[in-house]
Amino acid sequence: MEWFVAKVFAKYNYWVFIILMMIGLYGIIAKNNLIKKIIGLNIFQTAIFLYFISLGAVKGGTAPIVSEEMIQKGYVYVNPLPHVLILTAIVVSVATTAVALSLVIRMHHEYGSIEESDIIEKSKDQGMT
Amino acid sequence: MKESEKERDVIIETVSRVMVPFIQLFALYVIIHGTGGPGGGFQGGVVFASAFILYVIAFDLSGGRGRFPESANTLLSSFGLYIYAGIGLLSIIFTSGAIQYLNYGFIPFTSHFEENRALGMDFVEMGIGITVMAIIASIFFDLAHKEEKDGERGKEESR
Amino acid sequence: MIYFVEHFPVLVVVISILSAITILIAGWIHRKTAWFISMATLLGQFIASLFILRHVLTVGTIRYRLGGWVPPWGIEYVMDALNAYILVILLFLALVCVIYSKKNIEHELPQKVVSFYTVYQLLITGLCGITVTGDIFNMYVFIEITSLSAYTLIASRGKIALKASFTYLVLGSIGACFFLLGIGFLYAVTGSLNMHDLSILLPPFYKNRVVMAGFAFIIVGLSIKMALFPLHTWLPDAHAFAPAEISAMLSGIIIEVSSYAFIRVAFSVFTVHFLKLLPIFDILCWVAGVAIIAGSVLAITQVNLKRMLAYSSVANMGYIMLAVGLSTSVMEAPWNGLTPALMHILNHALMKGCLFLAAGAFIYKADLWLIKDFRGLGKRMPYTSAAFVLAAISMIGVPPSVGFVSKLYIILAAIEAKKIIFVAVLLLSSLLNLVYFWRVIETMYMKRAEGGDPSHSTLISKDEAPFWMLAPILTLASLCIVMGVLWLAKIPMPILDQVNSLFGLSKMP
Amino acid sequence: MKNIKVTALALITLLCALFVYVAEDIPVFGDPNAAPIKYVELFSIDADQGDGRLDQNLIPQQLTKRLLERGFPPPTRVEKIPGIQGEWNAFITKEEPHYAKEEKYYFIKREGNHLKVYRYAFVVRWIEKGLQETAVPNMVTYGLADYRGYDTLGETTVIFTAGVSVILLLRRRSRL
Repeated sequence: MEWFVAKVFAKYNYWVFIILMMIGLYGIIAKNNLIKKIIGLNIFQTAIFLYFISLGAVKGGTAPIVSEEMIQKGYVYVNPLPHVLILTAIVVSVATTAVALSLVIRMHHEYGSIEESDIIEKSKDQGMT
Repeated sequence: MKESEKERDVIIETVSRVMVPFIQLFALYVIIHGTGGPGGGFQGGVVFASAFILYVIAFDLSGGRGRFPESANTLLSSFGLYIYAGIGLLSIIFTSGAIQYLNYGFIPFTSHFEENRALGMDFVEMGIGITVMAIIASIFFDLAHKEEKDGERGKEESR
Repeated sequence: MIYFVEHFPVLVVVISILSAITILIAGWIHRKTAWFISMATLLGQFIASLFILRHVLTVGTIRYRLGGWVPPWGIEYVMDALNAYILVILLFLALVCVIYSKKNIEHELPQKVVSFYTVYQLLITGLCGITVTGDIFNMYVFIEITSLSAYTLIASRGKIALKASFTYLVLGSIGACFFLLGIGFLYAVTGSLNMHDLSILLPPFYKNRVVMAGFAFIIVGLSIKMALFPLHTWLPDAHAFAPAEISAMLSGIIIEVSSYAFIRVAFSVFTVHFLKLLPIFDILCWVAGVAIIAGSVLAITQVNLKRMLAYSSVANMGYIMLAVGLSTSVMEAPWNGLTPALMHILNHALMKGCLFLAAGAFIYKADLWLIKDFRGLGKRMPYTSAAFVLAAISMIGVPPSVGFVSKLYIILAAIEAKKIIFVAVLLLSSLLNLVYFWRVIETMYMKRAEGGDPSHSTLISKDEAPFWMLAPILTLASLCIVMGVLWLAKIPMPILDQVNSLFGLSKMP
Repeated sequence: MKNIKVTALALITLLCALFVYVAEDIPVFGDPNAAPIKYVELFSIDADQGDGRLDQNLIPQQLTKRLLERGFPPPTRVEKIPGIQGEWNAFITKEEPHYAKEEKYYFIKREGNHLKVYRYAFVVRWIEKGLQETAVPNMVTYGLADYRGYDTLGETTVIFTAGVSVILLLRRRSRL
């Protein structure tokens, strides 16, 4: 029991991050539907954001906004750096999703389907030219 | 025409008509307040774009496009990035090459060094806000453009 | 006191961003301006990169603190000989491709010229950003700019390119996420993001599992980006169906810059001591060996010229990674350390650039994709075909071409490292190169044009590509030979020696 | 289709095994003294070499030597942390226009016979001095727009790239 608390429960963010990441990876690889693949990608990225934000956590820390009152009371702040990094990474994720969705829309116009196997089937003869 | 066939819901239309200016005001608040409290350019920009998205969902796409024409969209999306990259360049120009890029303190907005930094950051946040607002709206309009069902995918973008 | 040249690394990136925005606005007013702005910017950037190279070689490493903050607190740009060398190659090929694209893009994407050049300029921004940065998270951001613009440019021709681009997007995003996760692992242990800072903080943690996993994730992420053999699946379609200049950029620069990022992370962040601790580079050598053989064999089976060249790129990434893998065990000048790898980065950019641009010219003029349709092309487009042949024999490794020089250096390095098996691999791959390029050359020159009647072959009229396309192809083709002679005369060697002494890979103290 | 699922599960198992292997060394989240938020340990030296000197605010030579060997900047001044026995801050000089010429960089602590040398995480300066240096109270904003402003320029460029990409891919009958 001691071991369980020390090894597993103390790092439960880490385990949640792994589970989310694996769900995302499974979605990316195994799903046939392109939109589902994109959703898998988003879950995958979110898992990494979760890991970073967990890194920034400090027990009893408050939001990283300084004020005179807080300095006098001696508050502890959470680490602002992961927030900065993840704000950037979230934007990247949004941008990737936008490009991916527009590719899927184009493919839907082109092939009339968003199932990967259908698209491979229909584009087989185009591969030669 | 598709638009006339579309079921009009008076409650949604009225509520969103009332909500849109408030959302935009809140977005401006988030952008301007980004240096003093929770908030920032990116968050504010996305909130601002969500007002357009709400408008499009409640009314129709062409109406939303009419409110935010393509030319204005292109201009604004470039303008925000111009502000950011240009502010950084100003510090090199004002000190004729003695100070590094993005060193806002040496841009003479005011006589006070730290104030200059804060003002530089304000401008940068505004630049980010403008770009993000224009780009998110543009992405939404483009994704929603073809068919009605494409609009659903566009919604994901607004997150 | 800052030299003005020290502003150039950051200006190269910022001017590129500003130029991308300007293209969008100016293109809104008049479409023709897009090409001129892009071309002028790239010319300026290229000249700036030459100044940077001269400054780095004569004065020393440039350390530029963005925003004035001293490194661990802010972002730093570091320009040493390695960066400057890669930056010059990258901007040279970008300039050549943009000159080429004037006619080609008007032909292929007549409606989308402005947004094409905007995204192209953003691609250059991202590549320059990866190259000049000294901060590992900053590198991630620029890798994403590069990848996003590359996905779009690949997909710009529509049809099957969309599928290729989507595959690349999914794999590339996974790669970038792995890279980000690796950064997160390193950050969790050291609390720093600056590359130099990480390299001095990490040594006590080399046995730490988190650091090892972080290294593994970064390496796997970058391997996806640079299409190392088992992770190359996105590459052939993406290279084959993109517009010609984008294929040339992808093959010649984008995957090479990823391999630069690999070298930078492996040697600047983790240093040689870490690499010698684990058998990482032995594994890398074997993976690269498999990549060389597999890429060459798969290239033989292709009927589409651009797909064949794409698989050849897989093999060539194998060469570069083999040279990197051998680098820690070879100390004997002049083929010590990273010299063969960096040499092949330049050589591959020249050769593959030339081949892809020539293939693009065939498509532009006659819509020829398949190798079997190339009959009589030697008479119809004599200059383009000649350039293609020149680059092809360079790929095979006929002296004194560039391909010969880099293969020679890798073989000598392999002999010194006592890994004779890789000598055999390289010789076999040269043979396979000969097989698949000879097939093309034979069809172009030896086989008669359709109809089979010998008298018809004289009737083929000369139909050469326009000057703006021909000039870049011929420039690259002639550079394939000129650079080979320069390498043999060891003229650019001081740059590479400086790189080796920087990473502690040469005998000299 | 089945093949792909099997491949996916195999890959996931492999990665899970790697993550479980790594879990041992992952620092516990929420620790206020962890490397990202507070300091990272560099090395330890014998206490009798320089304990007395440190109390007189002098730097032991061995410390400087070891730091220079590792490639760190040399400390210029040592200051006792008021109220605590056996803990010191060491400072380095830096060249930043308009800001203080020296900065808190190393943390030295006596533990038994040893002096442990730590380096402060760079976030410490952000948290402690950000308000004075930038006149902005929101740490995330000054981290985003000032200390790491260049990342944010990249971020804005990324979103701009996405916008133009969508225009290139989807918009028809446009002047762009």
